[in-house]
Amino acid sequence: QDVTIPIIVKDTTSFYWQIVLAGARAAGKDLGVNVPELGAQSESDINGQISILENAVAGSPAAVVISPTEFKALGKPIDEAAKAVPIIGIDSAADSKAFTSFLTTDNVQGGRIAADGLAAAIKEATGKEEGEIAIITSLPGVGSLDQRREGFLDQMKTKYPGFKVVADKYADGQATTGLNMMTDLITANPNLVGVFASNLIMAQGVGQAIAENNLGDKIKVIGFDSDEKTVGFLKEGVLAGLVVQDPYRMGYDGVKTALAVSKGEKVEANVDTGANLVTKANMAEPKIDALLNPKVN
Amino acid sequence: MSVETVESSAGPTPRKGISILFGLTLLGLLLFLWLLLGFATNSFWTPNNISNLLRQGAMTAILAVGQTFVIITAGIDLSVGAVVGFTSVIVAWLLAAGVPLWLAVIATLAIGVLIGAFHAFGIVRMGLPAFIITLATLTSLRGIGLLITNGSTISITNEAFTNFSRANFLGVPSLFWMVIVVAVPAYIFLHLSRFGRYLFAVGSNSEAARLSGVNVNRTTYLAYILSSTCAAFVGLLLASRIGIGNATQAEGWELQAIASSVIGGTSLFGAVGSVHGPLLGAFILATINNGANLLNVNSFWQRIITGLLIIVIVYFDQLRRRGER
Amino acid sequence: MSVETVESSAGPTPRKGISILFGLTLLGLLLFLWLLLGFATNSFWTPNNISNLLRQGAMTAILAVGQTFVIITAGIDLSVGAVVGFTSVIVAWLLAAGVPLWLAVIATLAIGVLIGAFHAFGIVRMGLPAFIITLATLTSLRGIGLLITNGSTISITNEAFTNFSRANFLGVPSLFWMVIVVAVPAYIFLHLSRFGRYLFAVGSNSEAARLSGVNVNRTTYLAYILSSTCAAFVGLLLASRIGIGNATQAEGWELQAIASSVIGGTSLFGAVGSVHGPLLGAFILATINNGANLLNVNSFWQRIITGLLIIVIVYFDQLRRRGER
Amino acid sequence: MIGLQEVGHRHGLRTPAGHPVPKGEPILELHSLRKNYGAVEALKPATMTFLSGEVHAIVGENGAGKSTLIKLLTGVITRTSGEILWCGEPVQLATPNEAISRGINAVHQEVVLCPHLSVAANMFLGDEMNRRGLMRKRAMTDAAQGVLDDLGFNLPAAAVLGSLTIGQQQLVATARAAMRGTQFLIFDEPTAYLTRQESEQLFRLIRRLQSEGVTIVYISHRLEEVFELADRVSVLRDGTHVGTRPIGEANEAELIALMINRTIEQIYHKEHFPAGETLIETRGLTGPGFADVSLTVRAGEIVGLYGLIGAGRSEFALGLYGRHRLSAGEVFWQGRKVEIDSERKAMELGIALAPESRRDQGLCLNLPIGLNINLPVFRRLTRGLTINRAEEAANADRQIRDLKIKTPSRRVLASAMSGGNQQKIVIGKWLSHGAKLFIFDEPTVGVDVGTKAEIYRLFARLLEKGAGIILISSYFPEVYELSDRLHVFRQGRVVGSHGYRTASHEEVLAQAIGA
Ligand SMILES: Nc1ncnc2c1ncn2[C@@H]1O[C@H](COP(=O)(O)OP(=O)(O)OP(=O)(O)O)[C@@H](O)[C@H]1O
Ligand SMILES: Nc1ncnc2c1ncn2[C@@H]1O[C@H](COP(=O)(O)OP(=O)(O)OP(=O)(O)O)[C@@H](O)[C@H]1O
Ligand SMILES: [Mg+2]
Ligand SMILES: [Mg+2]
Repeated sequence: QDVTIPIIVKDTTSFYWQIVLAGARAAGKDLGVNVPELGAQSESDINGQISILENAVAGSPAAVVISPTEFKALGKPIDEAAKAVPIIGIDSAADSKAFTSFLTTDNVQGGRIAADGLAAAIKEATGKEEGEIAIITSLPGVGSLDQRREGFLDQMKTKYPGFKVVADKYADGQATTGLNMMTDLITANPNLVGVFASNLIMAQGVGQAIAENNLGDKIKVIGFDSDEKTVGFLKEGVLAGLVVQDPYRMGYDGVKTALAVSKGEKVEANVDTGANLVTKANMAEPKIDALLNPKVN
Repeated sequence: MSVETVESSAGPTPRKGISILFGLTLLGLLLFLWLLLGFATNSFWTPNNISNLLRQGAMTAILAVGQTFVIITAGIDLSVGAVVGFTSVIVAWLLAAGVPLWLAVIATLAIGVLIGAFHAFGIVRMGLPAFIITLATLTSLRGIGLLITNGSTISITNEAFTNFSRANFLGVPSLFWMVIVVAVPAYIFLHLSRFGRYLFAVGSNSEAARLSGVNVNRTTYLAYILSSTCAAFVGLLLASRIGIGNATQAEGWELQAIASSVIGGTSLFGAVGSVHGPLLGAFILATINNGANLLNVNSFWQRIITGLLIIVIVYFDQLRRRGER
Repeated sequence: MSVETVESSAGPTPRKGISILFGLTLLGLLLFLWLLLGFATNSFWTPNNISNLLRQGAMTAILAVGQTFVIITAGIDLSVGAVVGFTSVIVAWLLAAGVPLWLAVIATLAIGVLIGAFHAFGIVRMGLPAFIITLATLTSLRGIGLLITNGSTISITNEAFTNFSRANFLGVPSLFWMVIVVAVPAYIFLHLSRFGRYLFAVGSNSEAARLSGVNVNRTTYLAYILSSTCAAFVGLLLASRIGIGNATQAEGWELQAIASSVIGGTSLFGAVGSVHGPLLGAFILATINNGANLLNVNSFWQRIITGLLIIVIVYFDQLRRRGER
Repeated sequence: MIGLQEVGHRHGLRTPAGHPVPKGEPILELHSLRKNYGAVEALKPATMTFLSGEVHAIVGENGAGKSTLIKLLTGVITRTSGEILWCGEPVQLATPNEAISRGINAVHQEVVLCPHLSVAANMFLGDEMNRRGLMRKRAMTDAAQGVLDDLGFNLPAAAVLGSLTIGQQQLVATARAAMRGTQFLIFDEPTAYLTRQESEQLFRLIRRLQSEGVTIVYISHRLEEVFELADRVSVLRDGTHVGTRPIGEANEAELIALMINRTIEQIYHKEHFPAGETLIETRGLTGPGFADVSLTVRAGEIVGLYGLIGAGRSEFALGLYGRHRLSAGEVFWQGRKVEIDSERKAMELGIALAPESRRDQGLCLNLPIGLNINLPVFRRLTRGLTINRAEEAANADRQIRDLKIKTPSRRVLASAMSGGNQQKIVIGKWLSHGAKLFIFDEPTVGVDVGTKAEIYRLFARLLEKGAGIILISSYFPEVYELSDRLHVFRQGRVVGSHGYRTASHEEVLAQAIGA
């Protein structure tokens, strides 16, 4: 294993990124590449990711796979790094033209899908595309979460004018905070019909609040990404839907593409790995099931 | 000596006009906030919301009580948030491995005891500053927890366990009962038993305590073990409440706990503190958040207001204390 | 009195066998780590990596120096991380509004001064504990920063500004030059000027300092202003490095800064500290991270190791100090 | 009323009457006891014997090793080498608990109590009364009050210790040691912060304890106390035991000679200088702790302030020095009306204050001696941006030399100094500052005879140069012998004023007590 291709994710402490890493690990094994798994410990730690990128490049790898944590901020460092090694982007973009290839999910599009899912779920329950809804964002200042919020709000405004966003909340990245916010939202807004919890941790906290209050029928919640717990919520009808990306493939294909690039092969410049809405109805489909149960180890 | 200094830097004396406010104890301030919120919103005084509030403040309150023991000895325990996250992983892991609930609970609390003992060991035997050893375990414990879960979460399927945090008893949320379960023995321990007095003595002048035959080392062990065990207990409650074990949860709760304690009148220089103070502090913080949510205050304004209210509340409390002397 | 306590809890005496290690100063420990990493990896001693290392430790180092001033007076400044994030927003905002670079820089530093002055005001005039007032600004500043950016980021288009952090001067990264730019005056201030002596005196016994004609209030102002200004300066550097203003950046850096300071031998009880200590502390932490990355240590293990190394390093340092006396 | 005996017995603290060894037999023997602090030999091989039931005084210069000896006996520190025999048996005395369990207790030179706890809590610390696991707080407060009353100390048992003056705290420490009673009780300069009145009470207590069979070790720099109380007296010099005398065979001159290895003719060195210009005049000065104080200090004279504990002299000094806000009255400096609203202002006018508590007000204990000495004068030592390090060193070294502060270097931390040497640092600090008016609050607390004489000579030198001195002291002979004018304080007011030796001892004391 002489070839080294490090992969740098946004936050190693989150399940989503662990799936990305699992994909990359599998690719490493299949292709005989050494894949150091790197990443900051929080999606908002931009400086940390820049440092990690610098360190990775210092090790003179064959290529680097990175998921830039912030569009603008990672631009220059990636330009800089690309002078030494080829850079493959996954999941999110950065303000740089130096990427050799891109495998991304469009987070704005993900937000739109969530809006569609929420509207559909509410319509199914009440028969109307109207009512009070809320959005809870896990952390301020995180690019991908901002984009989901943006996509969601925009879709709601343009496509579903009957909905009124009564709360646009930011938590602190803690499930408990999401839980507390949700219980208070329920108290303060008795007419609430839907919520978008835009990442895994918030979906867990918000789902818990819904479960505690047995409001699964009345308040529809769309989450983002999945794990055992939220899939369980989906089955129980606590959550109405989950927007699920294909992190495993991003990791796997990222490394695969990088290897190809390092060998001088020609690769596609842009690949959309897609985002899907998962509901109780479609969760048994094999393709969706594979997304919900990635082979992490 | 620092304590005396702070006290003697007399500062301005309160003017007559607003002296009623100064007379309020922390409890008064809390009730005042509640009244205010009762007027400002319709939903504040609903049984449902009061239940929520009691639940929301419960975990910080328990952490703050544990933290207070340590602060009274002039120490600090930065690890409590990490211990909460870590023990939530431990209990989830044990339950997933099929360990019976009672055993999982006891084992998790025992881990809390061990962590506290390790802190005290570092302080007493290795002569490390409390700040450093607890910061180090903060870092390491999160790492171990993440290793165990492989960066993910462990779901808890035990219904009995996850239902607990949702249950009510005599109309009061079980989480709040847990505060009482912790606070009553803590009160007896701190204010009525000689061990509590030894905590104060060690914090006031550990040399004097030693010369009086107080076992300073044992007292230090006691304080840190109590703090970590409270944190492990909160870890159980958290796991029960969110139904998962996740090592990155409870980040920053150490500051919340310390802040509750300090708002409740504990001095970071040691030897000043109580059990009811941190409880009030924790529920004041919970009330601020709850109220801001009910009033649908923009979450950014919420932060700003929280900061300002902390200043105002502690300031009034300081004035009152000064007045009393 | 706390200091004496720490000293008198003598602990075990070092055994002969490993006494060479105990003799190492912090600088020795840092060099030892570097040697070790030089053996363990091929890439550690490459110019590129050394540049990286110097860049990565730079910001914490500057924060730690500022923090040390405050800790020497027996205070604490929890707000530094928030000030970094906040000032990164301010400078980005000013630049976006078309303010010339030099003015934006000066205005940002001035904001740092104001924040520090506010802290000192709270401590000196309102009699608040340093922990509380700086915790409150931590919370509020993040809120204000988020309000300004509306929860998002402000891009910086000024190339001169964003290129600065990537530039080298005489082969050394400009960020590291900034450490020197801060450290040299800081050294002169703390160790060679009378104001530095006053900081120590206030931290040791503020009443004695006051009766000796030291203006304790002014000294407190000085300490907190220096700390906040260092943080504002780091905010500028961070904005330059990441090219955006974002209020949630630098979360937890206050603990990093305090840890660097304490690893560097500063006592949280005041009156013990230096300028070189925190610098070494910051670069020890940076080295641990850099080394772990180079060795491709799993990031969870990295946390565990960081925690353990902090304990080991501070323990050795304590032993050495004890031996010296 | 619950008294000392009752509390002691009921609480099981006091060993029942009777001696572990017959009166007059050795109860504690030290063989070649040695203590090193790094390179410092605090106690060189010392061999001494204490007899059961005696009052054994120990005298010696500052830094002679007296406190070190006491700390060794009470388990505060552990010896480097040597042997201790208790009732004929070798013992370790490695921890405070071991000493306490054998009935060895001490009142240390520096008050070692917990300032945040109540008086009663301090008295019972480590030995609380419990019932079913809970403390009996009321019972302890009552018992503590009973003991305090029984001893004639007028102190509230429920008060927080930190709110008391150091003198009062010292009394609490004494009461505590007496209550815990013992076989063997050590007093390390117990009268340092006490007035004569309080000292009398302490002496009565000591005699009472002795009559109950307790062996007493009494350390003091005040030789008249030694002659009044002791059965035998031992002298330490430079960490060595240089002799023990039955009190009947000892005389003051010989003891001093043994202690300092030279003779001094006269301790109270009083030179009279013609009174010069009026330096300061206060009219009806009122502030926290004192009221309506009018007095004048002229160049070349010492104005003494005498009073009981809490009479308000220190508060007056602090008020005058700008530390506390004044509520009424006027201050004239060299005939000009001034507002002294800060310490800095006072210093700039030319006032220096050596405060009474070296630990709380005087010293930065965990900083070097040099820094402490130079603290008031750093402004003067600054050249441009930085301090002139050569001058800084020279100034510190000069004070260390002039005051004979016993330290290897100015870099040693003040906390490592013996009590007396710490006091010298406080004084040195103000000598290097230089001023026109010196306020010395208890300047000779814990200072040995030799140094005391030097300090008095130093007063004369200051007066000669045209300075004035306010001397606050609870050590009656000192204020009485040195003051050109003597004001007696009671409850914050001046209740009597006298010229140099114009009033009798009895008259002054009566005014102070208010009889
Ligand atoms: N912790 C310490 N570290 C270093 N040296 C010390 C320490 N404690 C005491 N010494 C030194 O030991 C010597 C004896 O001190 P000790 O306190 O026994 O003197 P003392 O006879 O009680 O004097 P005084 O009358 O001034 O109280 C002094 O030179 C002192 O500086
Ligand atoms: N900060 C304070 N607030 C209120 N009262 C105080 C304060 N400090 C001292 N006192 C009280 O003021 C009175 C005067 O105390 P002061 O220390 O001036 O007496 P003193 O004559 O110097 O006696 P001593 O011999 O103890 O030094 C005492 O009753 C004391 O308890
Ligand atoms: Mg002594
Ligand atoms: Mg006095």
